[in-house]
Amino acid sequence: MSDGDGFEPTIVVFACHWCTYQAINLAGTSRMKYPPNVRVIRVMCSGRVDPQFVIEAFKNGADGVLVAGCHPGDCHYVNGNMKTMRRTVMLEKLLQDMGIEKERFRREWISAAEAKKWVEVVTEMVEQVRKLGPLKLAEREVVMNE
Amino acid sequence: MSSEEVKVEGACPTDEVRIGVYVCHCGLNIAGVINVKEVVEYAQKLPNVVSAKEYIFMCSAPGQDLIREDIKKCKLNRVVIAACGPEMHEPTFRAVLEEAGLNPYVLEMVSIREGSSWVHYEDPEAATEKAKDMVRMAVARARNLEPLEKMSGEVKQRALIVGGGIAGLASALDLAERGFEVHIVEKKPVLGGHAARMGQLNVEGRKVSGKDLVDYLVKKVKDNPNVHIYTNAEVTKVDGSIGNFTITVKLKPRYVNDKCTSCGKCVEVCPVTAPNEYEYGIGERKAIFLPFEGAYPNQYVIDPETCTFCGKCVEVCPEGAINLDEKEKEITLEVGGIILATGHDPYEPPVGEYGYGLSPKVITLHQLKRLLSEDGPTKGELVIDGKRPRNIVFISCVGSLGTTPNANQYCSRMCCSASLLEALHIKEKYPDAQVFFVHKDVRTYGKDENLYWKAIDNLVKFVRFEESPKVTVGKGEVKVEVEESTIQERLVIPADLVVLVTGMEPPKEIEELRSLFKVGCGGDGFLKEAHLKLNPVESLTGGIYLAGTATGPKSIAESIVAGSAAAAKAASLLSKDTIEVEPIVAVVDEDKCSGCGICVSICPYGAISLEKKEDGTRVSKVDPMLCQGCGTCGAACPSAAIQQNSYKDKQIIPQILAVFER
Amino acid sequence: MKPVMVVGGGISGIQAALDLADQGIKVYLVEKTPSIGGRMAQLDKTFPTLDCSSCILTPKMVEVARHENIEILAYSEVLEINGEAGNFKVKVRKKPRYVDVTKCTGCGVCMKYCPSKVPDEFNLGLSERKAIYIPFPQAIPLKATIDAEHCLWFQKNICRNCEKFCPAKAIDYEQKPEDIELNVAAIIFATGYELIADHSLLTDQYGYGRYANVYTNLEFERLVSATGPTGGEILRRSDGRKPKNIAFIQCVCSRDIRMNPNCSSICCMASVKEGILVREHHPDIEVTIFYMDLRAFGKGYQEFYDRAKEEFGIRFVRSKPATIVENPETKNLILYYEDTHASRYKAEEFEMVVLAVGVKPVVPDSFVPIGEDMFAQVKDPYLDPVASPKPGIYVIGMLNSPKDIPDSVIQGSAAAMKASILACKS
Amino acid sequence: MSKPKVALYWCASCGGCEEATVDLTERLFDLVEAVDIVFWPIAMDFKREDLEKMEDGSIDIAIINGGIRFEEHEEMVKLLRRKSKIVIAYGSCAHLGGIPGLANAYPREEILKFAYEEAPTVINQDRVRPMKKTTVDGMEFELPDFLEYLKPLDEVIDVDYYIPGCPPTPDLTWEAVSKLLSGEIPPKGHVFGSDKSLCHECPLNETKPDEIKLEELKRPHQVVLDRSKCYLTQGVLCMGPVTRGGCEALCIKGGMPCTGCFGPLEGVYNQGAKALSFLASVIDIEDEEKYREMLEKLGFDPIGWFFRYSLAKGMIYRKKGDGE
Repeated sequence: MSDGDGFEPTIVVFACHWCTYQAINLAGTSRMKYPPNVRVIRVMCSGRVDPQFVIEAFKNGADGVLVAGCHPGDCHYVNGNMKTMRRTVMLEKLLQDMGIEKERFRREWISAAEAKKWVEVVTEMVEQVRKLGPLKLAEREVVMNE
Repeated sequence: MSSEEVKVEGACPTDEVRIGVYVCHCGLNIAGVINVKEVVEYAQKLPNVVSAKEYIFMCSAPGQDLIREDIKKCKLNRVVIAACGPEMHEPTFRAVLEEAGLNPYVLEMVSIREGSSWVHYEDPEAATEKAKDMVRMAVARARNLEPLEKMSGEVKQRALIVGGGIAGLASALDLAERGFEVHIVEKKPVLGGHAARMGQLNVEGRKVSGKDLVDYLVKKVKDNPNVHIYTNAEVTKVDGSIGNFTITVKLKPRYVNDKCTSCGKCVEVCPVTAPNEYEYGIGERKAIFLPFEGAYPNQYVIDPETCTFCGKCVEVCPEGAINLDEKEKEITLEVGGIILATGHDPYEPPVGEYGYGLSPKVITLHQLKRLLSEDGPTKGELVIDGKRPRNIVFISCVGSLGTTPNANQYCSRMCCSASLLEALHIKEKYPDAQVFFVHKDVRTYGKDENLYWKAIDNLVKFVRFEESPKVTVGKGEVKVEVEESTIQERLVIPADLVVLVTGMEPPKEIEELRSLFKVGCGGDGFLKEAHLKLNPVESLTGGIYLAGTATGPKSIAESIVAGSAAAAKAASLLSKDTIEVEPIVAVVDEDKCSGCGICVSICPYGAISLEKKEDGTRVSKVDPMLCQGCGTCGAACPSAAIQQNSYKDKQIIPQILAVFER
Repeated sequence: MKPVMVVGGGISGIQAALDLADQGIKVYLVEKTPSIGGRMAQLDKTFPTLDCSSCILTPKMVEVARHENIEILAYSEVLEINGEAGNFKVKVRKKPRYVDVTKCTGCGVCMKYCPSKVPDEFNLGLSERKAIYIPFPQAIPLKATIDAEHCLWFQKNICRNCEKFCPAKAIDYEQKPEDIELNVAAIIFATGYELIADHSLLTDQYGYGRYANVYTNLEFERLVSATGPTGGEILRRSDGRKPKNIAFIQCVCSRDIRMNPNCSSICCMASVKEGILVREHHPDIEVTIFYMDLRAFGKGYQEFYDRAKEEFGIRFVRSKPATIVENPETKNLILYYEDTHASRYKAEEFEMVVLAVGVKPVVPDSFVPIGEDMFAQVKDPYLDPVASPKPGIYVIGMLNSPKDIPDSVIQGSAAAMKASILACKS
Repeated sequence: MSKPKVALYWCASCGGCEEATVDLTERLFDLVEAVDIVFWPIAMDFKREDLEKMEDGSIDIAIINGGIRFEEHEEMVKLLRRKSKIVIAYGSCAHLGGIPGLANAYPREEILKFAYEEAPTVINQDRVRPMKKTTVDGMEFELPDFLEYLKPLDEVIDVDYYIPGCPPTPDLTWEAVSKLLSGEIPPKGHVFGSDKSLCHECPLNETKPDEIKLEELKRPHQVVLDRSKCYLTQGVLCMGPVTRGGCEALCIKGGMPCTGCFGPLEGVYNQGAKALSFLASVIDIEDEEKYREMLEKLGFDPIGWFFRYSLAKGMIYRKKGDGE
């Protein structure tokens, strides 16, 4: 991927099995169109999403990261999404402090029925990140322990 | 620690991991968009992949054979299937692995159909690239998958049925007759739900009333020793999971015990009145009342919301059946499966919608049914404002198909048939009545078409609209104005009675219900089935089944069938002694655990506890039967000591890294 | 616990069999044709989720095949039923496949070398199969069957190609029908439906069979299916060209006092779905649906119908065309219908016409009482809508009344519940 | 038999690590007895040339503290690596970047500008900045350049072992050095200290209830801590759960919650993110607005709270050569 007009961002999505992943399936069965820039990682609950995962994704080349789960009150695991809420609110600030534009990290509640919302969210996010261009991070030459 | 190190940690040495990748064409569903051959060739080059193949339908018998043979021939120890998502076929392919001698949990399914070909069909190249990425991610994850031991739990051979309406009763009766113990919990003081107040029904020439049906079921249910009935009761807590639920039920006080002989003296002295919800708001009842004649239990009840606890009823009761100090009680039930037959609410038009609430001449279909019922407030006589109405106008789709700003978008399925049934009823009883059916589409599907024919024969006048009709309420006069869309003429119908054909809505308590039972709702707000077509009476949550109108509008007969169907699902579960549960539970590495207790604090199921070891230090311990496998403890564990099987850091992180290993 | 018999291996029967077997009850699943799967196997996609039909059906079929409590008796028919509820004696005839199913691997080599071509019933005659055949790729059991009526060996004593080329040596021309007697507690009939395609209205009024480009809805379903005769391409029978526009006519042989006053329940949504499939793959093909009332009554149906109008641009005309006339040169079809809005008759030309033909049940001989409306009678339409008036016998799916897949599945489960009570008592 | 040769060196650090060595007190004599200190610029007069003259691999153990911030650091540690058999990253700065690593939150230019021009205590009207090359009285001087960012030691050279801490405790230092000298060689990459988090050895662990649910968070200065009760349960951030033990819980005993200087445990690859995760998990607020308000009021500073010692490691950066 390179700068300029042809830039196509890569968005890493963490989706919970019960809501957002079902919405993604529904978007599939309903043949809804959305940009092919997303790479989805399924977890049982958005509460499984360790902030370390988000950082690893950005570190390794993600231009954007989306964490998506069930709406508040709907969590299949009682309140897993509430932990997601609290973690992502903190993470949002951390990432901004680390120099990552806020459009690049998003947390959304997308229920199993909201295929349309899924399509809207990713379409919008891809568009925004495409406008921002590739994620510019400090580059480091790393001599790792071999 | 660098991510590179994490990636290596726990992985088998390269020469030990042998992955097979199988890419499905799914007819043209995948192959019509994605260049499957290219994906297969790409997969072959990925590290650890020793075999990659394609086939038209991997799920078909020959497709499965191909995988089984390959597992044996290539000595595979991990399998990646790129086809549809795991919901449908994971069990299929897990069985394939087992039959070929592999542990079923070293399978990774990647949905290149829902996730790529079906959504990127306009850009086959991008879809193919995405499919390759997805396969690479799956391979990275599969590389670190571990064999898991199957877990099983005991099944308590009892069922809970939430809701004592017609569907719940049907479920209960079937399960009880099949030999299982059943607990029915009904929120209202009596059984029967809406069906008990449906009035006369007539399908295929058989005339019965809703109450006859309810009475029949109630009699059988209460005479069956396997059935326990709790009315005026509510589920307040649900613990456990499939096969082993612990249910807390709140038994609300009735204030009247079974010494009550229904003599009615209490009602005479009761000073408080309230709208009668059992007659859909027609007329009033007292704070102490009998919901309806012949209800079960046929016993008076005090509504604590309206009662002033003045004690007059206590004074007059000859049997001493009233106790105003009765307290709420709580019981717990241990059950294996749950059927939610929680029903619906009728759509309640806001005041002013089609003149509703502005004139006694505008009523809902439910109210009409009560008026036409022999056990109703007028003993079956249709009298409005002291007069027998001559011109009767039904307006259909009230609260449905988005006809008004307040309406739902969906079709309520049975209102067309239900209103034509009442129209015929009126015509039969009062042949001189003029009945207009003002409608959008007449949706008397299937055999109900018969009602449509009969209505035409009986000169019911059909008026079709596209623009919603207008109801004007003047001084004692009601007019319905409508643009007839077939003949394109504006009609003004003076109406003695306007019947609003109201649809069904999810019950008001749906939010509490779904968070209590952890079931989902669909776009229409009703409870969501595991699969709309093929699993229509199961919820996505194991051990919880759905009956009747809980999942959406249904007729009485359809609700009863759905009740039996849900019972069949519960019976399948209850007929087993043990149930296999997914072993994707949390596990603790005791060498790393410092006993900080973070996981204990956040586990929603209380499945983790701190255990004291001999040296006095504490470590976390997971009860695998309580753990539901959400993995949130793994995300929080500050020592990376607790991990969720199949969703460990070492399985997810490589999947993230693989996104960029293009 | 006594076994239960399910007659008919469509989705309704499959569901009944699975729900019984999961309760630990032995099930005989009797299917007339060589494979279970029924009508659903022929559908391309299902409404309103647009799930690919075989994708959701195949797992259930595989589950049936794998279930230790289910014995599939495919290519078999019920001959006789004696006894009573709780103790039926059923005589079943296993028709000869002329293939030893214990040896056949379903490899399909025989089909390659068989010289005799027969219209393919699975594709409703839109393509040909061989005299030895496997009905469709996901068939269960996946075994070849010789259609003796068209086999050159049985008809003319020549060929025997299949025997020569079968790598498993599975061909056995000497097979004879085999009758077996089974003792069961209950019998569930789920014999399904067929289109009312024998009425003169179809040919006389709508030119079906006379005009090349008039199709039935089931034929069209095969035409848009990826596994169908054209691989999913919509091509006209007359010239193999993609049509510019397609008209769907609803309520053909339904809601018609002449042959079927019932509404067939499924055709409105099936046409909406087929219209969407057309528009999705070929946005350049215009779709018009002529309807009387659009019966989008099920869960998610109205929403699907709304999308068809708004998102996929399908035109809906509320009218029932009276006649179709073919333009002999172009083989296009001129539809005459009343434009109620303009209060006048109109003629409009289409390049392809699909008739949403109504359904009638496939009646299992004299085993269940049939009502005046062609469908099986039930004991009590409210309290026991899946029970036949004959005790211990259940009627579900399309045999019971016109219904869609979810309702057929629900009835399958409900009948399984009722039958399991009987099975456990006997 | 000659005694093992040991070298000590400091890079960007506060000097505390050097002090920690001196804090060995009497044991220092044993050390000097046991080894030959061949290079220790802060204590003895060694020049770079002395080091250069040594044979490659002739030093047995090099103990390096501080992060890498100047060209000189880079040159010197590379040189030391060449000359030494074993290299130990000593202290938080060498291990994780430490406090100086917090500067990585800002670009180099911003740091220089602030330090030389904008800091309120600086008077520098001419805006003079240190130059790489300077001529004074006709003599040309070359100064080591200030690098783009601070790197932990193992991002510059291969590191064999880590002794964590800000500073490492004398006991831990002694234990590590004596282990290595006795030939008890742990696997490469080993971090000395405990294998479990601080909670495991924390004297307040006993007082902690099984479940921690925090209704609100407090900054340490806003509260008088009850020194007999787990600090985390009192609503302040204690990095103990996410920090390697082995420090003797000095801060805890001193009345301060842990700030995380011993770094993460094996298997945790971002201490700060993990700290964020566990803390967010145990806060008992489900209303997002309320939660945001609380953080706002506290002056939520995730880098300062969670990455005090590990920012240089935990910062999101891209490896050079990755991605075009």
